[in-house]
Amino acid sequence: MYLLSVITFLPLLGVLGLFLLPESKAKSVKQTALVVSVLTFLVSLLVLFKFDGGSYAFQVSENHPWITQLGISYHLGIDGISLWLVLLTTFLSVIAVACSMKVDNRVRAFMACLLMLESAMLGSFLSLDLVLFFIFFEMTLLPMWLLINIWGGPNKGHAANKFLIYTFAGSIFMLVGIISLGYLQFKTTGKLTFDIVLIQEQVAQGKLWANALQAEPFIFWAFAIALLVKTPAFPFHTWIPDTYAESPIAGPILSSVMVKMGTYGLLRFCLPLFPDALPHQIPYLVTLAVIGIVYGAILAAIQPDMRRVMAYSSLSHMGFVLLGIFSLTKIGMLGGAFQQLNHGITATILFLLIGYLYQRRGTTLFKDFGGIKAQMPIFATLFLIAMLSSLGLPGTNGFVGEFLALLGGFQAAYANQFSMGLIVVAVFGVVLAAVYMLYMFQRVFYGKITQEENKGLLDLTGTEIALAGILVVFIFWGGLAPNTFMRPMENSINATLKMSTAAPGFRPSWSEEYAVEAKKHSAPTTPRLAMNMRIQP
Amino acid sequence: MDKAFHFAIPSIEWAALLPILIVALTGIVTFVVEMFRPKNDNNLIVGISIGGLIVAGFALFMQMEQPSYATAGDLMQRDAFGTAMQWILILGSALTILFSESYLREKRIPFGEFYPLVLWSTVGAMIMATTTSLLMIFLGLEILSVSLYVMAGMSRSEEKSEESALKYFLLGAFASGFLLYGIAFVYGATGSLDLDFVGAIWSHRTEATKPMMLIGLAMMLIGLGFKSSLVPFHQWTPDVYQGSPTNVTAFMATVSKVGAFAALYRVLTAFALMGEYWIPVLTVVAILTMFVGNFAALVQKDVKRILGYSSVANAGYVLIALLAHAKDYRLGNNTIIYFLLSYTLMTAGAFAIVSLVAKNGKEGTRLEDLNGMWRRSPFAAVALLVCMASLIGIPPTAGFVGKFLIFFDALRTDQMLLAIVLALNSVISVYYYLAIARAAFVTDSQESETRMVKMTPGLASVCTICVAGIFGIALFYSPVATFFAAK
Amino acid sequence: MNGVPLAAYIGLGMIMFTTGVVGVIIRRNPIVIFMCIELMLNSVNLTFLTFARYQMAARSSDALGMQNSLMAGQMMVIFVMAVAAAEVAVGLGIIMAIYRLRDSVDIDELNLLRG
Amino acid sequence: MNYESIWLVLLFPIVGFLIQAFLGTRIEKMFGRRALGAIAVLPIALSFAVGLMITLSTKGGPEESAKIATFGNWINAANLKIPFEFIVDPLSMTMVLIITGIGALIHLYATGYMSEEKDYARFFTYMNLFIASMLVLVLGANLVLLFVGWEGVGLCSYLLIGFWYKDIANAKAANKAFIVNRIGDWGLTLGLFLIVALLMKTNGMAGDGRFLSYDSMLPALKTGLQQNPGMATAIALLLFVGAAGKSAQFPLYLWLPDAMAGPTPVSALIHAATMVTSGVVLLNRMHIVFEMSPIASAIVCGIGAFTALFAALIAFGQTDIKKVLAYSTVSQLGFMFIACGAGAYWAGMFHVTTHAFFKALLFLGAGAVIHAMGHNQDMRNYGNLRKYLPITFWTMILGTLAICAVGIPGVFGFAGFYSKEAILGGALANTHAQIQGIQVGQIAGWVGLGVAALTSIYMTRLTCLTFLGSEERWRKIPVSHEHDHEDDTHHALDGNHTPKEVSPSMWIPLVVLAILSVGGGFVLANGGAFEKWLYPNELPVLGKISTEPNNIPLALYSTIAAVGGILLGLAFYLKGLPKNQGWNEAEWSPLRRAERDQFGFDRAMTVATVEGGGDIANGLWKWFDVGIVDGIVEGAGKVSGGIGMVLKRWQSGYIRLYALMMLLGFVSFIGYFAFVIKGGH
Amino acid sequence: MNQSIGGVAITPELLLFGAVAGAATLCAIGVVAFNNAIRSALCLVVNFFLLAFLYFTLNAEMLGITQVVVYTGAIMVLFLFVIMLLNLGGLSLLVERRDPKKYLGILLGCGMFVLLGSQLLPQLVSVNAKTLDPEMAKFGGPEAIGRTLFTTYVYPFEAVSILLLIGIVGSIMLAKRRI
Repeated sequence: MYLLSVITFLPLLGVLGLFLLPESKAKSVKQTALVVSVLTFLVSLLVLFKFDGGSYAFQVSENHPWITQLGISYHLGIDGISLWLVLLTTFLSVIAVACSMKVDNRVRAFMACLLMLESAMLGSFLSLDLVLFFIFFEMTLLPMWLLINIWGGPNKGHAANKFLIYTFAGSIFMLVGIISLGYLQFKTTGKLTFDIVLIQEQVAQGKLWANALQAEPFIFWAFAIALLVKTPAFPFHTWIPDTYAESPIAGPILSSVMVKMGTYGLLRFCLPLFPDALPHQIPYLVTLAVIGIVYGAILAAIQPDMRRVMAYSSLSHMGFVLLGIFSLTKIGMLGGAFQQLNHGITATILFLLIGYLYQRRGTTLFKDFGGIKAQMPIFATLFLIAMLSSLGLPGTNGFVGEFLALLGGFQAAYANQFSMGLIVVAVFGVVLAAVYMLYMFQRVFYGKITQEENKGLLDLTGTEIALAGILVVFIFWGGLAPNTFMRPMENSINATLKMSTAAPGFRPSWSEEYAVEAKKHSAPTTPRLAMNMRIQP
Repeated sequence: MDKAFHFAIPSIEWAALLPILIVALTGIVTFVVEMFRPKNDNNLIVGISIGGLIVAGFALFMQMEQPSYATAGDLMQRDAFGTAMQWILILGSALTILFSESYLREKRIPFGEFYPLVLWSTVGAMIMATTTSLLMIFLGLEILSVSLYVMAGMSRSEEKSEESALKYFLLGAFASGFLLYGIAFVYGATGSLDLDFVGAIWSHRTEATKPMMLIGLAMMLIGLGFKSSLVPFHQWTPDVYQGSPTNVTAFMATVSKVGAFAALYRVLTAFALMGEYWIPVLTVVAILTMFVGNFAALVQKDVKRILGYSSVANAGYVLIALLAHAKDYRLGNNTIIYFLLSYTLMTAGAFAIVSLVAKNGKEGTRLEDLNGMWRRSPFAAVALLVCMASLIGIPPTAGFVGKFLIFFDALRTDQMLLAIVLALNSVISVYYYLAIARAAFVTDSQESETRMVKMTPGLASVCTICVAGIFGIALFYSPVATFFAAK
Repeated sequence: MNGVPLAAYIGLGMIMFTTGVVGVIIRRNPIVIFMCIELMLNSVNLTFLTFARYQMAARSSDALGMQNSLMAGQMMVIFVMAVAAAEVAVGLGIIMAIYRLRDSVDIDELNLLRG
Repeated sequence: MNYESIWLVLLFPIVGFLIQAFLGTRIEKMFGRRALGAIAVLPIALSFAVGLMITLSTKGGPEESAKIATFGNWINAANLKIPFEFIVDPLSMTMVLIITGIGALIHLYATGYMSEEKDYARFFTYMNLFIASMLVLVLGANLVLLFVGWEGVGLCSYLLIGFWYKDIANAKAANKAFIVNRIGDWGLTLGLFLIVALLMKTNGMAGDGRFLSYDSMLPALKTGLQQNPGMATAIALLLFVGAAGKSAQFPLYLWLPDAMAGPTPVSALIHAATMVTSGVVLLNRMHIVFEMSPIASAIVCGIGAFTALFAALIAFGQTDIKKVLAYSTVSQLGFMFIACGAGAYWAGMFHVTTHAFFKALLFLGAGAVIHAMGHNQDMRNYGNLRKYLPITFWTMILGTLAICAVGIPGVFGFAGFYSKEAILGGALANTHAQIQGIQVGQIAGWVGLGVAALTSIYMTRLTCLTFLGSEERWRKIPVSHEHDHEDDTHHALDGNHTPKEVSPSMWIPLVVLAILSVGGGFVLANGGAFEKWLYPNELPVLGKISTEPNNIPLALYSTIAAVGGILLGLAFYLKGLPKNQGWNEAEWSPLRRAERDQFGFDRAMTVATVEGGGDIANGLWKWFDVGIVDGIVEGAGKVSGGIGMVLKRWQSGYIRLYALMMLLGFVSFIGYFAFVIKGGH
Repeated sequence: MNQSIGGVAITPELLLFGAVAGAATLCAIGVVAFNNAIRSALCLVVNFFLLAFLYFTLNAEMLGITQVVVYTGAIMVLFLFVIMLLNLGGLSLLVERRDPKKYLGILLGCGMFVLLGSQLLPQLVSVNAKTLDPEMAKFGGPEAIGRTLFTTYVYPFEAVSILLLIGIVGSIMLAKRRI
């Protein structure tokens, strides 16, 4: 059953297809790209039917040995955490391709970059082998670099390099971490492998770190920093304003998925693999998250450029996600995981709309706008809805995610995991969100029209409305029926939580899903039971 | 043996010797052909050379399954490492020859003698790679170098070319002087030119021999470090790389470097026993090499110069693997072979594409001279992008796997410091590799036609081989590794 | 020639080698530099022959080993001479080529390539 | 009608909202404004009818007075469950009737008032949405649903204040309203979190996971808080922050006066009758928490009393008729909080009800005046309007008497009389709201009495300046500032402008409300009907709450305050605008000027938050983010380049130097070796 | 005469060696020191002669002869030839300007010498030449060398042929008229 491989590599095949077409046939190139992305989305929908939310095991999985000498295997699988991210990726890729039909130079390369990005992101969400993950993780760099560098704004060169070098600098140390993890596994079991299922099995039984406890925090941070850079979290965020401000509009849309690779990685690797180091690092991580929330919001309020506002607002929003994840409470992690999706949707629709404005006016600076509500009422309404979801108004998806994430954080603080003050501040971030969002809305839409060019602005066309409308549907769906999305996650989240907080021997492990299911009903686990777990190849 | 010095004719395993002989003879044949052919049409010569190299490559299969042994009076050592190295060397010179013709023609220096020289100097490298005798290492080194001196000065109308030739020659001779002196001391201590004795002698060393061997090693390190451009013996590298004709530079960067590292590998393996003395030194050298190479490359404007410094940096990376090998003899072999192979592919490809910029006897190798390549010859631009990605180490390219292996070896031999330095340096290196990629693939320029030639079949084939190789040996690492690790 | 300690020959070799090295560094005339390199090579040859003769590492029991080691030094010297010849041919060729190109061979003027 | 059909009440406004949103403009084009107006009013009226029927059916014994109707799940996270559930009990139904009833009237009024506006459909879209969310707020059976409505009404108020968005000032006012409310929500959110965390810790409830649903939460809280009363104070105060934000208590009242930028019906509905009272509703819902914390109650009382006084004083400095009413609203809200603090929760709700009647009336009246006077809101322009606007005049007189709480004790009183009586009585009688023995509650009661007098004065001032006196003022003043909608349909106010009495669609609501303000209090109060209906049995903690302070002749005092205030007012303003309150504000007494400027409070806050915050943010961005955080990143690049340049210089190009370097390297090698050989072995 | 310095007996051989070595050293220094390239070359020639003599003292007769033939006979002639060919006042007297790197070079040279000497020589003072039986003593003779060169060392011998070929081709390439 090669479903996941198909999903992952369909876009790459699409790239090959594109290069069979002549550069001159821009129109057909665009259509091909669109078809490919839509096809990928449809195929990815099949996963929904195959997926069984009742278990946290990796499903639909494929496991083939790849580089046997180095213990690298081609292991794909999907669980509650990655399920929605995969669908989000394929879905938003369609949007990204569809919204860049107006590109006119080097179209083939452009579409190729989009599709390559899609493949890479899908791969990193699906891969269960550390090295495989890293490979896909890094494969996103070059296409994004090209997107910014060729089709970007005036300061593109600098922004592109900054993006690539910054993220590369983060991840190269993760590579060191990955390798040392594999080496530890080798030392523990005598068998070299980077398969997280097997590694986590050792972790669960407390064997892996048994004689490397002092190394654990360092390896943990090697992972964490790489992923925090991608997320981005507070001190590592400075690449994102330049990137958003300079890249073509499809860039931020896809990078609003790409940043999820960071939080996803934290959920998938940093929590289950470093349970002993985790508790001591949580306060620092939460502090970073909260600083990110407030700091991002404050800086977003005074940016002169809509896209920069969006950049800092993602810093703020991802802060909520991180807070939820690192609260290490079911509610919080569920909220965090859900907030990932919400941010994906919300940020995308905002970028989409800003993009439409950019296509019409060629600028996104506030000083060039004001009072355009009169010209573009529909646009204004859609923007308003997206904005409300982004500032977490109840009834929109943003509220559910933030509410749960913060509640989880509060619980953790109430249990003295970290200072209560952090949460009090974090909640205030919601107020600040209102500040910068409303201020942006006011500066763009309210008042009299000052610029002559804006007098002639046309409202959205049918297709544009449709494109944005689909996303709006999800805003309310997520807001009014969040269980649709949270139910399938719940088991995986619970498992991840147990993996990262339980004592050695009491930690569940992916390979022992059914044993754990059994344990749930039977008496509480004894260490012996955990130790006796059969190691599956 | 009744009387002294009545040595018997040594037995010679032709299977082991064959590849070297074939290459050498191909050189002679091409030389002869060159004499009797009309000028300005070297395609036949190119054909013969490539053919010869391919045959030599196949000849290597004959020794695939053989065990390790020494032949030709113990002056020639056949083992898996040597075989692998010969393959890489043959690949390197084949790639060089493939794209040379069009380049030399554009540059108006279509010497037919170029090809025999390339082949012979490949022979030199092959000799270095397949011996444990210091004599043969020295000879091979000289065969390699002398022909390189000539080729470096091949473009005689260019002051830069001549200058680079003289620099290379004088410094090279200087360095080989040290190498020889070192060999002399090792010979004095061990009474033999064969590295196999080193270990034995060291294990019962005397007050007299101990310093002789150490200092001898230090001197040999200068000779070999010069060839493989380790700091502080690297300074010729950027200058010579920039001055010499691009195809010669490619040859230097691939064949001569691989040969030098093969020799270094032999020597350090032999001296592994006294690692406690020299491993710290080489660790420092490795760190310096990486940092100097990368930092200096940051501020360069000339593509060939950038690649020169990058080859300095890469020497540092390989040195890590060598150190790992010296610490634990089971490690490092694969890494060195794989890294050098990938490095050959990337570098040869890069220089081949840079050679596009030569037209009508003029050649500009500044970054901005690459602008608009994506318009003039898109495939070359893409190939360059791939090569750069691989040099950076972005997966799924050979460069990534190579770095991965080095990290792995470094960590398995507890050389955390080197691992971290390597990580830092790969970050630094990103900047200038991207600069090249950007110049070729991103920046546009209307008059690129005046500067650049279009793709030629030879060049196209080089690009294809390199791109295919860069992805191939990464995605199919297992078969490749098993192939090279074979006896 | 008994009675002369090994140190004497090696010492002479060192002196010549050092002189050569210093010459390479302090002279501006490439031909002279080249000659200094020849000087280094010759000191090496001297060292080789000395070690060959003195056989400090050899175990006199093993005749064949002694013979091998005696000859190894000599061979090395022969090949060094051959190499030197080839190098001279090429090296002088390069120097002449440069001289043709720019009527001077002062190596301090040869730094187009730097930085 | 059965309580489960409560969903109908919610359905109608939502449907109305959807119709207005998607078909509004089309309908307007096809069938004209009257049709659209009718479609806007109808749903509200319908849900009023349904609500009324449900209310009548829920009359009955206290035990089944609270019913929960559940309509499926909303959020299930781990062991926390938040279903869509709605509560039907006296409190919610009271509010439902107020909201839908008064809402319907105001919609009707608005059809007339807004008839000359452009975006007619947009207006009613927002209005219907407001009704819907307000209903969710009061009907939601758990705090999260309350929060949904809470923020929903906030959104609508934001949209309606900014209805005339072309004037950037309105946009700013809208932002201010939303953001200040968010500050309140910050407290409310933390309150919710604290409750959940507490209950999850001390799992003192039937663990069906509905931690925030009133029916399971309140009893659990009672037991849970008895263990640690400190928590009670914390939760109570956090909730009160939320309430203060919505109900415009000091210091969060700031947004309400600016909110008058919205159309007058909006001010009447949202900023007088319904939304601003939701704080009081919240306190009534959560009264158990407050009962358990005297300190919190004391603070509530104190803030309430201070707000009442503060706002009443400010009202004197206002010349804009709507501003006067706005501050009077703030002041009246203060009264309600005094009641809640003192434990007389029913009195608070009672005042909510009566206040809804007369304040809506007053606003609509003011709206009529403004409408007639070409959207000119400055009372100094009015005068002698009773001649032109008789209906408005008489209805507003009644409203004024109601707010002034005029009445003959024991015989008959206007609506405000009974509620204010109850509040002051409750405050003076209570011993609950106290901090270390200081009877904050009773002090608040006395303050309230004084404020009652002030109320009478400034209301009289308003009436006199508007309807009595001479026409001279607006006869000869130039055109003053106005809302500028493009293609301004309002003929500006100038000398030969003749105000016309408003159309029936606008005066019918006035009359209805007038009747309510006159008789409403009498009906609801007689025999303590309202109290019995709202709190059939004693409070769980405080037990019986008396509103008759013994040995204080409250009725006498308050009557004196009310009547005296009115007489005083007449004495001052009967003959029209006094010299020292005219256009030349330099002649004003310093006190009045201070009152006009809200004693500098608003300005101070603006400087502190908007400007100060802006500076801080800019500093943070330019200096810290770009300078340091990013500076380190960029700096790393620059440093590397610098090192590169150094190495570049080292690469001198001189053969001899290269040789020298090689020699140097070699010498250091053997130097090291010499060292090692000497050193080791 | 058998007094000794530092444990080394002063023998006639030693004195002779001392004389030759001194001369050789002077010549070597002369090569570096003379400004005039021709003088340097001549010094080098003398130096080579003296080395040849020393080879004889080490019983390497064959190599001594080769040294004279190859070096002084061929290589140095080539040198002189080139020097003459390019002979100009300017070239033959490239006046050394006094610059720091010169002194630094000399300093480092001395440093190297001191280090090498201090590390290697002391242990070698006591080492004396092995006494070889007559068979062995013929190791420097043409026969021994011939036999060895064409048996054990045939492989490098062939390799050198390629090297010389390169030398020839290379010098042609560098010298021939442009095409």
